[in-house]
Amino acid sequence: MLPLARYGMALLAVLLLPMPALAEDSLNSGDTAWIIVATALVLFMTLPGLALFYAGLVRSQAVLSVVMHCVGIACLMTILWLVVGYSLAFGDSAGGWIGNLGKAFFSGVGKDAMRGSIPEIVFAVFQMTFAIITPALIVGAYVERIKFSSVLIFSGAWLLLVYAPVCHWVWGGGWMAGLGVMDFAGGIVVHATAGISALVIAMMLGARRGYPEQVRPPHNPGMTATGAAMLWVGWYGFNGGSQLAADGGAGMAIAATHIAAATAGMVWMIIEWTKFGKPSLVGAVTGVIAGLATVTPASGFVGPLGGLILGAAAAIVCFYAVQIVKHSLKIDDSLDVFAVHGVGGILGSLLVSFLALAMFGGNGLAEGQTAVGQLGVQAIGVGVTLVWSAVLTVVIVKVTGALTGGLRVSEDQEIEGLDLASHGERGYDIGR
Amino acid sequence: MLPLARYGMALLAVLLLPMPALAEDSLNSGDTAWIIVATALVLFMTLPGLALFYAGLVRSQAVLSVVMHCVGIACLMTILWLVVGYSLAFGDSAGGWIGNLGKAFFSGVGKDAMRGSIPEIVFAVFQMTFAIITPALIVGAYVERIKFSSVLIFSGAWLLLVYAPVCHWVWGGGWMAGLGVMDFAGGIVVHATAGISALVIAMMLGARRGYPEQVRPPHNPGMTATGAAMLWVGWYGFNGGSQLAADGGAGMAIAATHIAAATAGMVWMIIEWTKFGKPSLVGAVTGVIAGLATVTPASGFVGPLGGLILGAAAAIVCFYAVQIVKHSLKIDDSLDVFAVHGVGGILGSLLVSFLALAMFGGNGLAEGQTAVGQLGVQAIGVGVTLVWSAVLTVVIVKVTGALTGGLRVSEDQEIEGLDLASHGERGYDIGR
Amino acid sequence: MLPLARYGMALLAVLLLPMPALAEDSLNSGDTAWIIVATALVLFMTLPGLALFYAGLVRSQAVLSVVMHCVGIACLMTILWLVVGYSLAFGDSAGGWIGNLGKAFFSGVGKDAMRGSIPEIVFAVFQMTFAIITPALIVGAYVERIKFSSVLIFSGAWLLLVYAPVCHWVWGGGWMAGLGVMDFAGGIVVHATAGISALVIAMMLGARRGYPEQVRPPHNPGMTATGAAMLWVGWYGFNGGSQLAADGGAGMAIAATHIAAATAGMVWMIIEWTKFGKPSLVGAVTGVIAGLATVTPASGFVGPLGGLILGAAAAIVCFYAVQIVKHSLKIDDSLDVFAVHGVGGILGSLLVSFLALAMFGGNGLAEGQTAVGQLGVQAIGVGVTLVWSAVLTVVIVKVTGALTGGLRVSEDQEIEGLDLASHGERGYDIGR
Amino acid sequence: MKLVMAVIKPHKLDPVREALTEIGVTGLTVSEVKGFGRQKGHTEIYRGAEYSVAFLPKVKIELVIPNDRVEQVMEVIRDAAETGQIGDGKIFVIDVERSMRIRTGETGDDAL
Amino acid sequence: MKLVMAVIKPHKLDPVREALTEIGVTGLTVSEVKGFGRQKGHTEIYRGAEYSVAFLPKVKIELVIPNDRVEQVMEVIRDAAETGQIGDGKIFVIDVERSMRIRTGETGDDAL
Amino acid sequence: MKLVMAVIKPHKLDPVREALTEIGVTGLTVSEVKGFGRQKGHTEIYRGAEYSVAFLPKVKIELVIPNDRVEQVMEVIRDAAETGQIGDGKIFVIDVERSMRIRTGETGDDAL
Ligand SMILES: Nc1ncnc2c1ncn2[C@@H]1O[C@H](COP(=O)(O)OP(=O)(O)O)[C@@H](O)[C@H]1O
Ligand SMILES: Nc1ncnc2c1ncn2[C@@H]1O[C@H](COP(=O)(O)OP(=O)(O)O)[C@@H](O)[C@H]1O
Ligand SMILES: Nc1ncnc2c1ncn2[C@@H]1O[C@H](COP(=O)(O)OP(=O)(O)O)[C@@H](O)[C@H]1O
Repeated sequence: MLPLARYGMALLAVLLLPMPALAEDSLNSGDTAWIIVATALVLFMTLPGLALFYAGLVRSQAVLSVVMHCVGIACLMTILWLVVGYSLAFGDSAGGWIGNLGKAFFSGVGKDAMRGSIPEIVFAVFQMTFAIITPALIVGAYVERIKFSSVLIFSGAWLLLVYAPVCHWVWGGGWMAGLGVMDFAGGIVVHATAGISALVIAMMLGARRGYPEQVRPPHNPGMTATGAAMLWVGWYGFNGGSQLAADGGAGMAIAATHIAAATAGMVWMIIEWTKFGKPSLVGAVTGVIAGLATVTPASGFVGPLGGLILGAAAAIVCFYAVQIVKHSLKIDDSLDVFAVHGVGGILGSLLVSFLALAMFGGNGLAEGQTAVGQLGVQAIGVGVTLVWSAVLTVVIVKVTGALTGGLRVSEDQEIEGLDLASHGERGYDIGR
Repeated sequence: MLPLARYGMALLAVLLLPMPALAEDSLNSGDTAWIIVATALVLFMTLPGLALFYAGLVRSQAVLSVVMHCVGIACLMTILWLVVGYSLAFGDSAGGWIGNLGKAFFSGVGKDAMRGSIPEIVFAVFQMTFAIITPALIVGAYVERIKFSSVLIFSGAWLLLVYAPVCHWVWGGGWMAGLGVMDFAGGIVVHATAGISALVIAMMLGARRGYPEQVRPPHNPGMTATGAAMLWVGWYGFNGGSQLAADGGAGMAIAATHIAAATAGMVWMIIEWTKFGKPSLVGAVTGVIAGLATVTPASGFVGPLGGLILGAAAAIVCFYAVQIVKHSLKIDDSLDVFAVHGVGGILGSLLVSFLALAMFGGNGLAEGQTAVGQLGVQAIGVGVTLVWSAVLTVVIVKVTGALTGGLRVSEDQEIEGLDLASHGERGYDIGR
Repeated sequence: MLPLARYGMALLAVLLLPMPALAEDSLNSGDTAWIIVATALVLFMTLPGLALFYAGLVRSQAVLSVVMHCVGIACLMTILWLVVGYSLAFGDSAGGWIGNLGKAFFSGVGKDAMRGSIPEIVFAVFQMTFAIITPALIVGAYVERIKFSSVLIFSGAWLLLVYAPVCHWVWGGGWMAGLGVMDFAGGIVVHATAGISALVIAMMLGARRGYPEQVRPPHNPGMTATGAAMLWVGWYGFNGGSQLAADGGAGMAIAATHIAAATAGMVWMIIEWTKFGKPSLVGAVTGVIAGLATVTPASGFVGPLGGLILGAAAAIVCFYAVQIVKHSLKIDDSLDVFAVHGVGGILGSLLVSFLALAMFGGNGLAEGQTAVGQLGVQAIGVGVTLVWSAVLTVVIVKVTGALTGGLRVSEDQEIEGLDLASHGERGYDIGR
Repeated sequence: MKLVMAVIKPHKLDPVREALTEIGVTGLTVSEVKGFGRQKGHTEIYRGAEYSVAFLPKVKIELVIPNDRVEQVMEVIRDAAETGQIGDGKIFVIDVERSMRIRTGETGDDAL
Repeated sequence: MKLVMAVIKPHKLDPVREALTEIGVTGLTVSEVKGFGRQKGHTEIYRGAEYSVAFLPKVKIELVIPNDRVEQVMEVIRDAAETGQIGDGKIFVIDVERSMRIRTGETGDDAL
Repeated sequence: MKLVMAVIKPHKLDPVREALTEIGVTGLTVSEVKGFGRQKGHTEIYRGAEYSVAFLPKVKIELVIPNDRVEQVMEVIRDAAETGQIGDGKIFVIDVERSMRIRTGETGDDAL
């Protein structure tokens, strides 16, 4: 089969996915086995992966609060996704803008309903894990100073108002899908939405007390690296699972993913080594995560070489993005959510236009589409998503602030640390 | 297919499972792939999942001993399961009470022996991981004060005298299976047996020194949450794997499991928030585990709504069960094994009678069975299991005590902490 | 089918594997699902598994450096494997000694290329994870005193000069495969190569400052046990995945693997209990890892009984090997890479000659081969590998030393600890 | 004023604090320390290598009190901290020339 | 020479150190300690069980200075460490008879 | 009696302890502390943000000894702890008025 034809079919498949199961769909147990496991892997990315990745980066008096944010989000998003989120994202489309409520409470998603070659319930839970990790990514923007009640309200509203619509546009048969926007596993849907929203909430919330001089360094880089390693492993499920089948396409997505992660890690190390004289562990794993975020939208469309290029680009661009947000914009997006995830996701969403070409070992673009033409499509997808996410985030933050009497804890509580102040617990009670 | 008919077939399948592989069984590689992975996931639940979950809850001078208990149990149960345990549970039934020794040393379980659509060796190892985690659950009852030799002897005897028979009754084609007791993944076989035995051994062993005033708070709640997250992920394999196939049934079991976990975590947070003013991380993840234990017996029989209800019920009932055991019964079941696992497992085993009904989105009961009728069957199953487990545990504890010169370490050793006293190691040697 | 015939076919399959995909190969989604997951499991073994296993054993001032070694190796080996390593190992054979460059940059390994029943890209990435963990095993030999630049250069050269050739000889259709050397998942390719090279580099590098009197004990045995548990779980993918199919063979490999791990852990505990009066957690999990290394070459050829025997042998032999290296040879192979991995891998590679016999429940040897005959074949395979690895390691160490101005950091840096000295970070910043 | 500095066994910290509170002591400062004395440390064996840990975990209490309370405080600490076994620890008394409460600037006995 | 020993709130360590550096203090030693005083500890609730934590995290600063600087050092510490809220801590002054710099063997005020 | 308080480099703890044991010292107490002095701390860079860590890890040794041993003990500590490089630390001597062994109630030099 020609690359173009193959890509055309893939696109076709994407467009068909949101439809109700077709009569001829029959269960493929291998595909089902893989997507069930991929679901477990993506849950594993948030809990404990992301939780540890973020928790190691804060000071020791807030380690538990970060984990708690992730647990709280996982619990609440699950319920919201069941009740209405899945339906908004993947229900029958209302004009390409949002799904209807036909699938609320997973109605119609019984054991026997199919979606392609896998049970729709498996697809719904796979997507649920995406709906968990995306708002959890934003946690990195507001650590050490936010009320737990604000976290829950903000995240819940954000899921329904930002994530679900954008997810519908791109993956749920909405207008971006119609336009031909390429986003294999969430450069736009996951990383761009979360990244820009993180930047906005960080600005609105204000910096941590004493920022930047008196902020403590990461209290446990080994914990951060452990979480990053789990994210790396789990990302096989995130990107490879987005193929919704256990085949060469999934294999290639994983190959590109892994190679991008490794390359970005290596390049970030080299940059630090050159600039600061020493490569740091926190830097290396930040590079890995940047590579993973960047390859995400492209993973199913590119080959190993594409992974290599995406990884290198990710490290270079995200490294400088971190510097710019911190030193030029002076925004306390505390754990660099925008600079790493947002910028990475956007970068990958744009670069895929070229790297999907057969000359880079990719699957090719849709028939008749050129790289530049695709770049325009991608730019529209990214641009609209950024604007939508930013505007809605402003609104949600305002409303949340009104509901919870301000998003921030008191200065005393911030000094004491969120662990004790908000949760009544201490992270470490280690006697000798 | 009608729900009832489907359930009938499922029941039939359950009844047929213990039989030798049927001639027409042929390998399904997708099902096999899933159960192999599910096996890995259940092992992951114990090591490092449960080990970390428990180890974070004790004081820092006993952190290693808890991990050691889990490692020791994993090693010894493996050997016992190979030698005789599997055969006792899944060998040909001697009158519905116990399996014969025909499968001792996995005899007859070669590469080509089948069990349904998967190799029997895969089934045997999958069940082995259940035989590891069940006695390991009891560890939470006796931390910080028991001899390691007592742990090994107690657990080994318990596997053969409590777990293997009950497993045979329910899953091995024994009398409970004949009666129509529903236990998809171990509400009775795993959680009820371990939970009540934990309560009994905690009573017989006596409380920790200084309990309750001078006991130390959890030394590392982040470790506990990490373990809980791993348990959550691994539970996909525990419940979803119990379907023994990669299909919509497995998908639905996982959906219900995940939703119950999240709901229970959320509800537990709300209860603590209301009662104590602050939701704690230890509380939230305890809720998650309670939800998981509760949905276990029901997971393959109920729908997403069933998961939601089970999760909410789990949090409420188990929360108060913890209070009652601690404050009213004043039993130092140190890490709340009975109140969380035991009560959860029992609760789920009873509620399944209703929630399996089609009106709650479940698969329906066996033909001709009513919810109340099923409740009676379940009550018998639970009741007999509790009595059997409790009585046998008393006997095993007595004998173990006689063999090891008392189950408890000396007071000096308890003060020093089991890490140094029993294993000659220290948990943390962190210089600045 | 007779055991012998089956084995003959397995051997045939091994010999055929390096060939380009045969025309009749068609995708099996179940097999593919399993190997994708196995790949994730093997990556998980290194990151975070091995990183934590090793990092817990060093002093707290070097915890991050050990993790960094593993991350750096994972990144660099990935790139090298893509560029040339895979092709050297699995490209068309140049006279049985090394693969040609036909597969450099994964050329020809598109989404549709097959290898048996799975896409070749999946096979290539699966093997990539082996190429990561093998040089990472050597980390244990040189902790707390080596330059990071030396780690990268040494590991990269070692991958291409030691690992890739030996991998080709055994699994890539090279001369050892022709000779009938049995190595299911890497007793020779992985553990013997890494083990002996670890011993050599430890000798050349010299002992840690203050060794043996003033070396600090493991700073965090719980971290080590967590890593060991992850290794145990991941090893299902390592050994079970080496079957390249989701079938009874994979199931049996996992059964043998699990049983060997558990038995070795148990026996190591008993030895320590007898000799030192207390069984330690570090000892128990060391036993588990020794069992896993030892069963690796045999896993797909033996039955459960074979696993039991291999586990017991592993614990006894490796336990004394540790003593000998430390106390008789006085080599500071700091984390016992040779004594545990090297000796274990060699032991298993020899014992498989007997334990693969049908009388021990194994698959039998190749037609016409006797156990003693096979032992000779195995001894040749092991012997040549040890010599090749040792000699090349000497050369690589010398060259690396020349390039990086000596492998060791300065004494001051060693005292300060590699975390700060080489990476500018501290492992723990825990306030009260 | 006098500084009473006591090195005691870690699990005696709570009893000592309670006993001191009962006699009206309103402040003290605690450090986790490692002690070396007649009571010997222990040996840890990891994979056959012996590590001798010379130091034992102890807790150091420091409290500054008016001169006339020294006798009583020493008594109370001793009673609460004694187990009769080796390693129970020591009490030392050192003269303090000045003191100040940071919050109020009070000095002398008023600062305690 | 005098030993000034101050117990302060942990987040005041950096300001205190900076203030002392400004007046020319060249050395001090810091310990993480737990304090018990008028400011009370807190209660932690895990699964319904209450754990009362009597002690609060504090930082202890020790610096040895020439006699004539005592007044000024006390002042500076107080200014930098004061929040006006309970739990701000104490400053104690103790006489030091001898001192020595290990590196050079210098003694007395020269050793500081 | 005198309290000898020495701040030294962490890796010198074992040599110092051994040297003191050799001259018959039977007890001492050790704390992990952070030091600020002529030897400067370091800067850590995480993702481009600089964190300056002003303090260095040091170990504080406290031992109470009879008056006549002060000279010797200072000597021995200095010999064992000296590297000749900046940051080697200090030794201070403070007068101790009373002492008591908790186990036996012995006081004075007998308590040491
Ligand atoms: N001379 C001393 N100076 C300072 N601390 C001491 C001294 N002697 C003992 N200690 C401290 O007191 C602790 C208990 O002393 P030890 O000699 O073991 O038992 P005992 O107090 O029962 O005689 C030691 O671990 C050490 O911390
Ligand atoms: N008499 C004392 N001796 C030693 N340390 C003391 C004494 N009194 C107070 N402290 C230390 O000072 C800290 C603050 O004292 P506290 O009474 O809480 O507040 P304040 O200093 O504002 O009166 C305590 O936590 C304790 O560490
Ligand atoms: N005046 C002082 N009071 C208390 N501790 C001091 C004083 N000066 C130095 N120290 C301690 O001694 C350590 C070493 O001092 P430093 O000035 O760095 O080097 P040196 O002792 O070689 O001159 C410091 O880190 C600090 O802990």
